[in-house]
Parts: sequence; structure tokens; C-alpha cells
Amino acid sequence: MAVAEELVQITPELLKEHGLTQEEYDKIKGFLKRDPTITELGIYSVMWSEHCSYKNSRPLLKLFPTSGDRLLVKAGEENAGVIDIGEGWAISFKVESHNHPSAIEPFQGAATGVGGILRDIFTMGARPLALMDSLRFGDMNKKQVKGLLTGVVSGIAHYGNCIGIPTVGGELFFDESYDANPLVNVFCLGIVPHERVMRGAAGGVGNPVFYVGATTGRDGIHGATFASEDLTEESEKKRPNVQIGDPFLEKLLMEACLELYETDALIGIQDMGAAGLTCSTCETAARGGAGIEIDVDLVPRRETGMTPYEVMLSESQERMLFICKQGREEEVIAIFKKWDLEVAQIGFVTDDKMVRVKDKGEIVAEVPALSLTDDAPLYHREDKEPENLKELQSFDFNTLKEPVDVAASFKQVLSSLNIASKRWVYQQYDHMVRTNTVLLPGSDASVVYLKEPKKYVAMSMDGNSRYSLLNPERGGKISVAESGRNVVCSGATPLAVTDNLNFGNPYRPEVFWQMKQAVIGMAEACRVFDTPVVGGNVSLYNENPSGPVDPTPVIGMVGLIENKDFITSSWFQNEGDVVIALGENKEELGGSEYIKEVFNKKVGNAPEIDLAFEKQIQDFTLDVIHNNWVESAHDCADGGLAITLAESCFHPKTKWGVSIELPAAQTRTDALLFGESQSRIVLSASPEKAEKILALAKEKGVPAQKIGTVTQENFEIKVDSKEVITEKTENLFQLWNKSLEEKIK
Amino acid sequence: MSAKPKFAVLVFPGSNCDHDCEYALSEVFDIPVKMVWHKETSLGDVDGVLIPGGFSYGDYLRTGAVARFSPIMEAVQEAAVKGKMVWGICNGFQILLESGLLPGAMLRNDSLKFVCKHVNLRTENNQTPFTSELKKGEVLNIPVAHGEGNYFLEEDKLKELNSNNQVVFRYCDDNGETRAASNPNGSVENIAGICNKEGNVLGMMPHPERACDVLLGSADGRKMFESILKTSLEKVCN
Amino acid sequence: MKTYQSKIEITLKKSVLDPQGTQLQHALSNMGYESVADVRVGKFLEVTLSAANEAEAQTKLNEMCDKLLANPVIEEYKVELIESGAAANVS
Amino acid sequence: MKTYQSKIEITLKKSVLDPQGTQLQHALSNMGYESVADVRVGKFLEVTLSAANEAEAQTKLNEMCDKLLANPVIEEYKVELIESGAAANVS
Ligand SMILES: Nc1ncnc2c1ncn2[C@@H]1O[C@H](COP(=O)(O)OP(=O)(O)O)[C@@H](O)[C@H]1O
Ligand SMILES: [Mg+2]
Repeated sequence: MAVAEELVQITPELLKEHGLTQEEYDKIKGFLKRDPTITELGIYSVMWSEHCSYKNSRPLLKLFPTSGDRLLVKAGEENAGVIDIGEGWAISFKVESHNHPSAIEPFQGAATGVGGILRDIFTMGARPLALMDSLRFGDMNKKQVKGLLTGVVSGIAHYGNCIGIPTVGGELFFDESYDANPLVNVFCLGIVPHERVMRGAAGGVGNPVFYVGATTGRDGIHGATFASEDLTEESEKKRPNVQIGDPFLEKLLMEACLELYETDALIGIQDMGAAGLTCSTCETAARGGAGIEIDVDLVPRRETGMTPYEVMLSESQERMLFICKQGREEEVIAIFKKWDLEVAQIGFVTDDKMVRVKDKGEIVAEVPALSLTDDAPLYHREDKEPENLKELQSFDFNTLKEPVDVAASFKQVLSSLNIASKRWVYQQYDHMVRTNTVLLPGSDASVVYLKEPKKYVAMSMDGNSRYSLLNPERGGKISVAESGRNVVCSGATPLAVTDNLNFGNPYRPEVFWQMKQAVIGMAEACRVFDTPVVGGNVSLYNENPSGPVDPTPVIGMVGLIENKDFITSSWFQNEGDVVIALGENKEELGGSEYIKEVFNKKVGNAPEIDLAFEKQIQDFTLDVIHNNWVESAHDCADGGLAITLAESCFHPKTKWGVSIELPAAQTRTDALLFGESQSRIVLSASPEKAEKILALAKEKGVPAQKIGTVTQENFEIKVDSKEVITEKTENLFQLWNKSLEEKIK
Repeated sequence: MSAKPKFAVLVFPGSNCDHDCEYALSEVFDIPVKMVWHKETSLGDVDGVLIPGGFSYGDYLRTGAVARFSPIMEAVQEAAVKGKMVWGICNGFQILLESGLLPGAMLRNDSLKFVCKHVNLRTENNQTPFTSELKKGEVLNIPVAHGEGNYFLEEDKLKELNSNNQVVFRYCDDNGETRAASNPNGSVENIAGICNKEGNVLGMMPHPERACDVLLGSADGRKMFESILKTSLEKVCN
Repeated sequence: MKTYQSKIEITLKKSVLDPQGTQLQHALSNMGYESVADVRVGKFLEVTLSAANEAEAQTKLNEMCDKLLANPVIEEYKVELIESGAAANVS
Repeated sequence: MKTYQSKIEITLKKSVLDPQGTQLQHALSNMGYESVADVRVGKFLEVTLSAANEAEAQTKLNEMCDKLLANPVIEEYKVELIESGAAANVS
């Protein structure tokens, strides 16, 4: 073939700059049967980056269960999975990370993360309905960490609020391992009628390929490769131009696309996220088993003098690629014109399975589409258990003396940033726009009404990096179990999950081991709970100068509520209701918030988790909720039983009291109050219904205990008839409510 | 004969509460609604127009600044003069200020942050078509969601506004006291909503359309929609 | 037609409170810059336009400010014109 | 110590996209100002501070910009000093 572009000398330095190994380069030459042009080198470098190819993580992702009766589109087939929810309707959801961009420019980094995940969802044909964010930051005593937090939160608020999709929930966690490398994972859920599910595949020889949205600039060139490297001072220098999000433009793009889906003119559509035009052309061609030819000269630009290389690698935001039926062009263009959007035909579909890029008619790149996607390199990295792990796990808690003043420790844990109210964050998000948010942020899961099939979805994001550090397999299992428990507590039947794997550099065998163990745990839990993985994201190279971030698998769980009477919050509802604890207390202090907050240690083993038992507890909880026996349900997690009870008292409108009597402890008192044993749920119910719950529990062999009653204003816990905590709920509430805000000031 | 008013809901590029307003009017209160694209020049045969919240034109530069130049705004001006109901909620309020249909301007919230939460409003004026079903002093619990709701008006004009009874809602606490702590954005004299002298143009920052169902946390917004229905009924009977 | 570049300073009127400025002043003071007595935050626009001559450019810019770019209820503006050397005399 | 007034122009770097400016240019063009070729939106700060002399004032202002007022990842700034006549020589 005649490759017009000047052949650039390919040196080892150039390969290194592109993040390619010599071995990979040889592989490229093998596919091309010649030396690549510089544009081709760029294309391979982004497509074979970890971010796009998952070359180090793909073997692990295969462990996830990905099939289920409800799945209309499976993980990996498209931008996001699609799940049937009955009555001809489906939902699509996915999580995406923007960790590195947020470390560099927190506001824009987080904002463009939201923009990206929204596009992933409306590309599937779905109207985005809700966002969630899972955030992790370092030590808040450090000034730069506060700056990162405020920047990220206002960036998410800026984008989500402006485009008018409510951010209905999420999570926020602090640990010094995230000091210079915050984790910013965003989740989006959308709804789509079955017949309108869109595909990101090219097809039909001669069909036109269109570009629509923002103009292309030099921003973000090499973003994908950048995201696939450690953050160092060196990488600071070569960081791409920061991408600026334009939520207004995306709103227009979204509305226009949704209008376009109403016609049957569309063949395939794909957003331009990481690796921009390169990724969208290659993936649509590969998925459709077709080829694509484009001319970069036709791409709308906002900077002059851009080379084909730059146009192909730009990561300018708010752009889409789509293929429509030949002859329907005018109709399609008219829709975008109505929304004042720039649209240009830049090429057409071919049948030779090649991605061909021209510049004013001359070929500058010509590569087999599959060599960029399915045939990308795949590595089985070495894995090794960290040397100090056994020692950490076998930490002897007898060396930590129980505090004399338990009530003081309680208040300390209650106001710790990981436990305290996240109101400062979610009040900055419009969480009510679209008038569907039934369970506002603050409860276990958020519940959103689907006006069309008149059903409700519950969603929650969870991950516990401390458990995952101490025992990644358990950490992985617990992330699934806990998000499931949250969804169940709101009255929903879990449907499916999306996951985000946030880990350090996979070339470190210890990091790879952590990831592998976590995935093994998550996969097993997903099987037991029958919640397939419908998509996700992998973010590696999350490193600080001092080492990798704690392993952080994050789960986004979605459940379905068929009937409005099932919707349950975590807050007590009536004075005199009986408080019931489901599950078992064990002496488990490892990895707990209490040990971290009071003793400043991350030690011990993660709590045990028996998945079958967990499933039994969750099923039981759903049964009693569906019997309409339950007033409130709250999952007992971070901070242990005492914190769970306090949170149940903090109803947004009424501050309840509670009077709790626990039997003489089989364990240390602090373990009883603050230990984080899994598979526990705190319910409240009227006295009559409480009897029914206890009877059913006995019948089914579910451990359940009446532990107290809801009262008016005092928070009281007695152990073995001795008062250990007695406080005014209002005072506790103030501590918990203001802690984060005061820290940020 | 039907006494139901007909309403137009404007749609600007960047409007995002347009569907919510449509839903409240038509699904909850069965009021016929016509969605009107900003490039149109006529509202058609309607009794009122609702300018919904959102980020018209991205709210770039100043909220509402660009939207007020949209072709449809001339028709809104005309409707206002004719005495039809003109109701701006959130961004709609900001647009009404920019277009001069209501006095004053919006500044950024004094917290410099977007704020989304339920607030309390005290009804100051129940003589408007939008508030006739409310009692004077009645407290409503309705959400706000905005970054620029810090209402500003110079002192002498503020006096005029007060003496003309143009303040319709003020932020207050549970007991109806207008305290600084119950002001979510720093607006002057806790002002949450105002009307023109004639009372047919209302601008307010809180979102009554988000408070029409207890399931969503509050149904206190319903009375405003009920007021509109009542107003039209009276018009027909007279 | 010539191409003109202009700088527009848009500031809040003195009578209008500036929470953003106040917050910045606090922040600076916390950082050790106690000598900062006041901060006011406004907008800075750079507008490139073509016009027959300077007077026309100035008139147009003032108009745009009056109509759209500034809000007379709360803001004041100042337009400064710079004839852009290189691009002058484009038809 | 003297009191100095300064004006600080903070602008987005040329290579950084300015969605706000782009939208304003569209809006102006829709309003009939088609001759506007480009709009960039930045910030304008007026900072009043006391310092021993001009050089010190300038140094401090640059520092404040580097540390807080401007975001070096995406913005550039320019500081202009005006010794305020009336208030000069306040101790
Ligand atoms: N951790 C994961 N678990 C399951 N599927 C995953 C995971 N990470 C990525 N995938 C799937 O791989 C496919 C490609 O990844 P994707 O995230 O779309 O790339 P991009 O970052 O360019 O959007 C998607 O279908 C995605 O859902
Ligand atoms: Mg994708």
C-alpha cells in the first residue's frame, strides 16, 4: 500500500514515549507486514494501552459471571450492559474512573469523568436517569487533599447539575494511601425501551460515518497512555493538555442523540472517550466485522496545523461517531442542526475489515481493525502475596487495650470522616432533578422511580479498601455483599453489578496478586448472589511516591423494586417500634474504622464472610420487607453496631432515640459495639410485626434478636444491664452532621 | 365548559426541569401543556407560561443572560403585559430578571456552592394567581437546587418592592421566622420569590414541581398548582 | 474592515457584596498574606472583532456590554481596545 | 508600608478549550454581532494590599497568583500594579 505520511524513524525512545515495548512493536510489524507510520504507531499505542485494551487485566475479568436471564447486552459486547426490567423496558448502567485526570486538575478531571460515563450510557440508546460517585481521598489534614476534594466535588456538581441528571448517591472514603492519587469513580444508569437499544457497530458497505459534537483540539492527546502509567513528576511534565468539559454541549448532544434514536436511520453509534476518534472507529469496525475509512481532513477542528496523528489521538470531549443508513443523511443532519450541533460526514463503511485513515485523500494509516481490539496483547502478570500480609493478619488485638471511656470512643468514631454525614458533598449535587428520586442520599441505597414502567430501581456503590488490603479476596466478596445488602435494605431485589478495579502498578507482583484475589472474591460473590457483572472499568497505576494505593475494588449494585410499598429507608419511623438485629456478632476488629480512628492502625484480618449465610440474611430481609412487616432496615457495616444504630436515629426530619439492651458480651465490649462482622442488618418494626419477624426467623434458622426499642430523644446502649452509652441523639447528630464540613473549612 | 387553564412550558437549550414541569402540570394536575421551543415566536393559545429551571445556554457568563434574547421571549413579554400568568422557577426566575420583567439580579450563593435541599418558605403574598390557595404566613417545605440564587436589589428599590407587596416568599425556619440560618444563598431579606406590581409575573428559586408527591419528600408545592386551577376557574365564572 | 482585539473588565458595583472576593481574602490571610486588605472578583473578556475603524469597534463593544455582557443592575464595565497589529486590514 | 491597588487578569491558556467563550460568541453572533470572531472569558481581580515598596507588592501578588488565585494547570495571569494615590503612606 502507499502510505503517504512521511516515515518517521522509530527509535527505542519513541516507543517508550508511546508506552510500547519492543515485543509489542514487533507484533505491530507482524500485523502490518511493514514498519508503521507515526500515525499508526500512535493508534496502536492508545489502543494497546491498558486503559483501552485491558491487556493486563483481561484474563482476570474472564472470571466474572456475565450471563443471566435478564441480560439483553452482556459485559464487553458494548459500551455498557443492558438488563431487562420487564414491560418492554431495560436499564443500562456502568461505572468509569477518572483517577489520573482528577489528580492533575480535580475540577475538570472529575467533570469530564461524568461527561464520559453519561456518553457511555446514552450511546446505548438509554436516557440517563441517575449518577453516583465513589470517591477516595487522602489525609484531610493535608492542604492539597482538601483542594482535591473540593475540586472533584465541584467538578462533578458542575457537570451533573448542568446537564440535569441527578447525582443520587455514592460513597466517600479517606485514607492516606490516596494522598496524591485520589480515586474518582462515577456511575450512570439509564433507561431504554427494548426496541431502542443501540449498538456501537459499523455495518453496511458504503454507509456514511458521521462525526458530531465539539470540535477537535489538541487536548488530551495520549490521555489513555497517560492513564496507564504511574503518576510521577516525569509524567507531570508530559501530561496532556487538560480536557475541559462542556456539560451544556453534552446536554445538546444527548437530547439530539435521543431524538435520533426515535428514527430508524441509525446503524451504530459510539462515543469518543479515551483514545477519541481512534477508539471509536476501530471498535465500531471491529464489532461490526467491517472496515471503516475516514479522512481526517473532514474532521471539524478548533486548532490549526493539527497532524493526522494529533487528530486521531485527540481526546477532546463531547464528541460522538455514528453510522447511519445511506440515503437518510439529511434527516439525521436536520436533527443535529436543530440542536445547533456541528455534524460532518468523515468517511464510510467498507468491507475489508481495515481501519483506513486518509488526510486529504492520501492514506496515512491502514491497519486491520481486529489487530487493535481482539488481537491486542494479553499478559499474564506474575502475582505474589505481599510479604508482610500474614503478619498484618495475625495482629494480636490483646495488645490494644479497651478504652475506659467507651462513650468517648463512640463519639470519636461517629465523627470520623469516614462515618460522618456526607451531606457537604451531596448537597452540592442536584439529587432531585427529574423528580424521580424517592430515597434521597443518606440512606443505604438510593431509590429512583421509573415513570414509564412504573417501577423503582435501587442503587448503591461500595468498596472497602482496608479489608482489601488485609485480605483482598474477602475485600472483594464484601464489596459485593455490602452493596447487595444496601440494595436489599431499601426493599430491592438485586439484579446485576458493575465494577471498577482501582489498583496500583500491575507490574508489581504484589499489586497483581491483590487484584487477582479481589476479582476471585468478587466473582464468587456475584455467582452466589446471582448478580452478573454487566460492565465495568479497570484503573491501574494508581500510585503515590510512597507506593500503590490500597487495593480498591468498587461495586455498583442495582436492584429492582416492583411495588412502592416495599421502599424502605434506614431510618427509624415510629416511637415504640422494636429494634431487631439479624446476623451474628463475632469478635472482629480487623480493618475496622474503630481501630483506625482510635488506634490509628490498619491491622488484623478482614471480617469473615460466608456468602451462603449472607445470601440467607439478604433473602430473609427481602421476605420480611415484602410482607410489609418492616419500618426500617439498615445494613450494619463501617463503624459496627453502635454506629448503625445511631445512623438509624438520624432521620432527616425527626431525631429518634433508642434504648438498646445487649446481653453480656461474649467478646470485648469494643468488638461488640464497633466490630465489623458481616451479614448483619438492623430492622425496626411495630411490636406485633416484630413478633412475626422473630417467629419467621426462628423457623428459617436465621439468627435474629430483639435488642431494643425506638424512643424519643435519648440514645442509650446497655450491655449486660450496664449503661455504656447515654447521649442526647440531637448532640450525636450535630457531631456526625458537621464533622466533614468543619474539617474542610 | 372546561375551566382548565392551558400552559406553555418553554424549552431552551439547556433547560432541564422542563419535563418535570410538564409532568407536574399535565400528569399530576391534568392541566393541558404545550412545550414551546425557544426559537418559536408565539406561545399560542395559552393562559400562562412556565419558564422552567435548568442551565439555559449552559448559564455561561450569567444565569439567564443569553436565554432572554431567544425569539420566544418577546411573546413572553407580551403575555406579561396582557396579564397572563408568567411563572419562572429557578433558571426561569433568573431569565425573568435578566429580561427586566422582574426587578433585581442574581448573584452567586454566598457559600459559593451549589445547594440542593429542602427549605422552608413563608408565604408573604397570597394575592397572586399562583398563591391564592395559600394563607398569608403559611410555611411551605420545598426544595431548592441552584448555584446562583442570591437575590440582589438596591436598597431604595427594595423598599419599593416591599411597599408594593411584591415579595411573595421568604426563606424561613420551621416556625416561619426569617433567620439568616434559614437563608440557603444569602439573598437580600431572605427573598425566595417575587412578583411584578400586577402580580401576574412570578419568579421563585425553589422548585414547587419537585414537591407534588409525598413520595418525593413533600407535597407542599401542590397548592401553587391548585391556585392556578382556582384562578382560572374564577376567571371563567366571572 | 480591520480586526480589533479588546479587553473588557467587568466588575461588581461597589454597593454589591462580593462573597467570592471575601472568601479569597480570608484564604489569602490564612496563607499568611495578612497585608491583603481587599479582594474583588470580576470577569475579564477578550473579544476579537472586525470593524471599519476604532470608533465603530468601540461602539459595538459598548453595545454588547450594555445588552449582554454586563448586567447594569450589579455590574460595571470598561472596554479597552487594542488594534491587532498583524491581522489589520483584512477585508 | 504603602497601600497598593492591583489588577490581575487571569485567562485560560490558549491551548485550553473555553466553552464559555465559544457559547458567548455564538450568542453574540445570533444577536447580530457576526463580526465577533472570538471571545475568551477569564477572571478579573482587584487586590488591595500593603507592602514596603512596589517590588515587594509585585512579588507578593505573583506568589498569591501562583499559589491560589490562578490555576497554573490551565490558566495564565498578568498583574498590574497601581499605587493608590490617596491611601499611600499608611503605616
Ligand atoms: N472490571 C470490569 N468488569 C467487567 N467488564 C469490564 C470491566 N472493565 C471493563 N469492562 C468491559 O470492557 C468493555 C470495554 O471497556 P470500556 O470501559 O468501555 O472502555 P472505555 O474506558 O474506553 O469506555 C466494556 O464493555 C466494559 O464494560
Ligand atoms: Mg466505552
